[in-house]
Amino acid sequence: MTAPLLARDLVSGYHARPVLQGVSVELVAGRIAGLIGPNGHGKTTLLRTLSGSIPLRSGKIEMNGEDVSRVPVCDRVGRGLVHIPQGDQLFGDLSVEENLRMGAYLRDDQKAVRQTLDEVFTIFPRLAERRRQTASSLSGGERRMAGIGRGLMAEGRVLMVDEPSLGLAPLVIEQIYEALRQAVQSDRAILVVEENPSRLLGVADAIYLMDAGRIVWSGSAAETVNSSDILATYLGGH
Amino acid sequence: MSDSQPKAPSRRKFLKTMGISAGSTAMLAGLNQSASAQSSEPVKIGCPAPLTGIVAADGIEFRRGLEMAAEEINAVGGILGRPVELVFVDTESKGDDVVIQAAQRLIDRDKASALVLGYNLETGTALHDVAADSGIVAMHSNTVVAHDELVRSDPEKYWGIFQYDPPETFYGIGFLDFVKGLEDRGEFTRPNNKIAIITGPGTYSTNIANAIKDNADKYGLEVSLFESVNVPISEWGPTLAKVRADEPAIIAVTHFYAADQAQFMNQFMSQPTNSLVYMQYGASLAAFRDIAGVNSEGVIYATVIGALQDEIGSGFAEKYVGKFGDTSSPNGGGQTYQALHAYAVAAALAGGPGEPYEEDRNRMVADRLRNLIYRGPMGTMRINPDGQSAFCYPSQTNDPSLGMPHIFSQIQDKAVGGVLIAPSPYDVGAFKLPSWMKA
Amino acid sequence: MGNNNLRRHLLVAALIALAFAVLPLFVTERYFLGEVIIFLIWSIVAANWNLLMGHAGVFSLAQMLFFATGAYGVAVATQFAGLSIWLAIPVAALAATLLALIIGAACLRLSGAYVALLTYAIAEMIHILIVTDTACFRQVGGSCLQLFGGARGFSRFEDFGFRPLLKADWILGNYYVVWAVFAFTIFALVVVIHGRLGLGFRAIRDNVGYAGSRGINRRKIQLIAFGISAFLTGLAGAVYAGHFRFAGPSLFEFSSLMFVLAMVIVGGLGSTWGPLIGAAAIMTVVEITKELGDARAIVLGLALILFVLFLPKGLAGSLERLQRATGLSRKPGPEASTSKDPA
Amino acid sequence: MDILIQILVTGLTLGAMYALASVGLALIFGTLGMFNMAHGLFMTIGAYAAFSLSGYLGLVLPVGLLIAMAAGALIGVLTHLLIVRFMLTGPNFETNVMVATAGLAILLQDVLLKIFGAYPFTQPVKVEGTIRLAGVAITLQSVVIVAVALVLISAIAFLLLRTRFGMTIRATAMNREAAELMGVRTTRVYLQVMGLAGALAGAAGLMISSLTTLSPQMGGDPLLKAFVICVVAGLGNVWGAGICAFALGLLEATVQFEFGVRFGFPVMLLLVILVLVWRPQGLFGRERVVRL
Repeated sequence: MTAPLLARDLVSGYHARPVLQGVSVELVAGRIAGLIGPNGHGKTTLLRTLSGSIPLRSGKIEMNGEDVSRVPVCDRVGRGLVHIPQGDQLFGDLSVEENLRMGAYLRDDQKAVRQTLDEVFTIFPRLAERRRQTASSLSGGERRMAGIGRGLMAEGRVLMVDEPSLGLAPLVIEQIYEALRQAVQSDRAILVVEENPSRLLGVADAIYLMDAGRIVWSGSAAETVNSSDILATYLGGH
Repeated sequence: MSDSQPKAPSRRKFLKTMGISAGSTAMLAGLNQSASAQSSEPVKIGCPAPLTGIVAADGIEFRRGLEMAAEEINAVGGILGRPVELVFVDTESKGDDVVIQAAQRLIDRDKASALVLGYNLETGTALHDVAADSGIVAMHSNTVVAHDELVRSDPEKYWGIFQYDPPETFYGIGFLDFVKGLEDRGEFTRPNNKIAIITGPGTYSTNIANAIKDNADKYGLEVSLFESVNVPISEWGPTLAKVRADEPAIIAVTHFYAADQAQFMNQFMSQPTNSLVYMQYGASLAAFRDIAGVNSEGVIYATVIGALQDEIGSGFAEKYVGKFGDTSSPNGGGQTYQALHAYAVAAALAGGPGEPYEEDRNRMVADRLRNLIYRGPMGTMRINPDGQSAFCYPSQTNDPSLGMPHIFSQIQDKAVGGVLIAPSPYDVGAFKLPSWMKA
Repeated sequence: MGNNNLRRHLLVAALIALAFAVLPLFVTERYFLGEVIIFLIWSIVAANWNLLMGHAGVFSLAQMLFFATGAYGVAVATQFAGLSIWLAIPVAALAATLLALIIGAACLRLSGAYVALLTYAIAEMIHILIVTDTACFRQVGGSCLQLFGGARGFSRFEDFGFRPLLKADWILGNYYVVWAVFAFTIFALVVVIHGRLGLGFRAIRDNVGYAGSRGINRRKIQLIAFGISAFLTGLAGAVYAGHFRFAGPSLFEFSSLMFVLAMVIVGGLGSTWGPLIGAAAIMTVVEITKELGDARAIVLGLALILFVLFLPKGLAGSLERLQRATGLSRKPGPEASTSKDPA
Repeated sequence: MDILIQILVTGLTLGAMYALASVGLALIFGTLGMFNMAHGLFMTIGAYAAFSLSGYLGLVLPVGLLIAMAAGALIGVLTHLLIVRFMLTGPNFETNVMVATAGLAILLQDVLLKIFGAYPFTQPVKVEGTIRLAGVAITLQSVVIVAVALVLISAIAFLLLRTRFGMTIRATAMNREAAELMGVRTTRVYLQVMGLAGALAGAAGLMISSLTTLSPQMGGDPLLKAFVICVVAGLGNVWGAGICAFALGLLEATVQFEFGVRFGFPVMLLLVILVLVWRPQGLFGRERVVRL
């Protein structure tokens, strides 16, 4: 069986400065992978490279065995790759509902879209209350919910989430991870980036540790627990 | 000028087909015949003209006028056997600096024996030093009194610079005199004593407007509105509101852009006041009638250099429009056309022009020009030795054969252009009270 | 490295100044000398615009306003205040500097295209007010002269006075006055660009936040850039007015602005000598198009588009790349100079 | 009373012309973050297209309007494909694109001059006649211009606010990268916006030329005023631009009447200067504020 997303030896970066120096990642359907590592060492760059926002200098990205290395962002989305970026990145002047509908931009079946919308509202009831408000008027937690909800709207097979818990209250974080857990049950592949590995330990099936643009360690959830000292070295005593 | 003409054409037909050849070209041809050809080296004539920018429409007419004149001159053997060759440099509708560069280029690079041009926007005396320094003749129609003042200040230096039309200061008084004439003959009775003056930016418009303003009281007129507008101006509502709020007997628009004037008439006519409307220069161009259409009928305009409506003038106009199309303006092209013909005759009389810096040779050409009485489609060009501008008829001389007429025309039919109504003997029609005015 | 650079560029400046100093020995035609004079002047204007835009990162469209201020300053000071032109020139340049400091202060809170808009709005407002002014300030002969010259501008005011002195060779006098300003400008610019100030320019241009954290005051640096650039540009405008005996609104029309902008862009934004190369290139091409008929506008338009699209570093950039490529690989030709940098 | 109506009529006519000219400009700025210096030429080309083809396709206003809009859209699309597209992701896009489109404007203006000459042709595609309102005569063409402006602006409003296409444009304008992550092909959105704005410019050109004349430089003045309006409204604010256009038209007419014609435009420019210095985001603007 081919992986929904397979990346080999990725090199990419901004302008003259390469950030990723040969990164390989594999995502598996129905599994959550966690990507951890200190700030500024290429986690977000990896996600942006995978989604196509940053051009690839060398290496190869495959989706279901097909080479998508040179495919533009929107077509990767069309093939089911959904990237929920760091921060909110919402459309500030659009309403919450419009934001969510933008998430389903490539879906034609409006009936199905409405159904997904209802599902998202069930997961995040707060969004249902705020559906007519503009996104810029939401609180931090609500914005993150809207961002994740918007990602879910695409019904993509691969979901990449960048720092879903950053700066949020524990209750909201719990809600968000619950949403991801539900999402993975419909056989999606999920990659979650966190700076703080403790969030992922109960959730992720596999962990990648990134440092200075390379994956320096990877393993299953169980292996991670046993290797907590490695993580501690890299992450500075968490 | 086809070969299959009948042997003895009627005089009318002759004039029609030959344009102005009856007069000067024949003289030039005669001179050319009697002289043995000096050389076949072309005589370079330089023309710095505004071929792009805001007054490009006029600049292009200047080029056409020269091209037509050069063709006619070369057809009779050029200047003493030497063909005339034209060189143009675009002055971009800009100021003195660009005109100076252009003139210097024409002299040094193209070895122009003379500069013959129409006007350049807002530059009255830019080329004077350039031409004087290189000892060549320059003829322009900038229509500014500053020319006369400069030449008068140092006639020994500016021996070769001619303004082949009268300066603009004659416009103001000439206009007031014209109105007085209408009143004296009982053709027009002013409903009140107010005059509204609307000027555009620029020396030409302002000088005329100021001349009218400063002399209005001598004619018993009171200036009720003096408005400055900018270029371009398409919305005349606020100005017209002021005019309508205090109805004047006369409206004088010295802002000279044809398109803007036409818009004025279009908006004025939606609700006209009982006023005589006078417009400077722009209304003489085809574009004015084209844009204003029936609203142009009744407008009076004046120019100190415009094609007369006699045999010579009309013959020229017909040939010109036939050559360059319905959108061409003989009133623009006629200026340079007449100037080049005059120059060619003067140069031939002087025994041929000189190159730049051959001052003695060119001085002879200038002497001839200074003494020449040249009758072309725009009337008589006779240079006033004091200031070296053309004499103005009737302001400076009461002999129409000795001055360039300050002509007043009235558009009476949008299809055919203005009817020349003053001064006599050039008038071909009478003033008609505009349709919007109460008798 | 910085010091070496400074010394190298000072040497280049000396060579350039020397070359133009001896040029009249070989060229006598008045038109050609006149064109070289104009080239020197446009080089100054372009180089100073490049200082502001390319080095300090301020996209100002008021450059020709500063130039015009210098020209108008000379005109007003000689015509209305009766000042000698030699005194009027520095006064006019200072007036341009003062105006620039005011405009610069107004621009401080803005960046990028907003600065362009603000500076353009200011220049355009002044332009329209001057052009539509018809109120006589003084009667000169039969014409009236407005306080700022109206649509026509000023002409025939006091010039450098070389005509009675040098007779037919008067243009040589004008040439060396302009040359002096040119030489002064290029030395000043080299010192500014490659000295301490230039370091500050580059820091704020490349990374505003970073420069701030390093204690570089962006506002102060940009104001200084405005001031220096306008002073030298005003100086150029002043000698331009002295040369042509003209100062009028066409000097700061939009088309004049675009003409000089083309020089900066074609030469290379942010380089040291690019504006000089650009001024020479544009003037040469325009000169050639005059021979070929009227293609000036098309050439300018195309130059602006093509250079921004394909050679954003201008001729100076290409030259440098060519030099580096041939110098390093000893392999001349295009393959050597095409770098594979996707950024 | 007469005077008041006269000023109102002038102000609304001016306002309508400005609105048509500035809405497209605002749309482009709002979406691409680009000052289209060639916008005036888009207008001019629209006007000349209607002028040249009216002889073949009849003089009816709706047909002329369609031709003008099509020509404007075409030049907008070509500008994007040939110039803007290549610069979007490069450094200094904001300033570079201004320079490039200014170059395009110079080029196109000269091409028009070479094709049509400098003669001020009158626009045949227009409505003749006047109506009277409380003693003041109003030309029907003014009424048409105001009507066309209102219809087109409402249509754009509807398109942007009520359609999926409009939502896509707005989303792209707000956050290009996020829009791409939704699967939006933003390069195509940009192309569509350039076409749409070009069409608006074409309509504006036709309307302006019907009140003035055709000339290669006819777009310069409206472009300047459109810039003024966009800045005062807040750059990229399409609604604000529409409202501001009418307000500034009325202001200009009032200033021209009260203080003299020559102060009309300088007062508008002064307003821009004040707005940029004190409230750079514009009167209605929130987004895209570049302040440091």
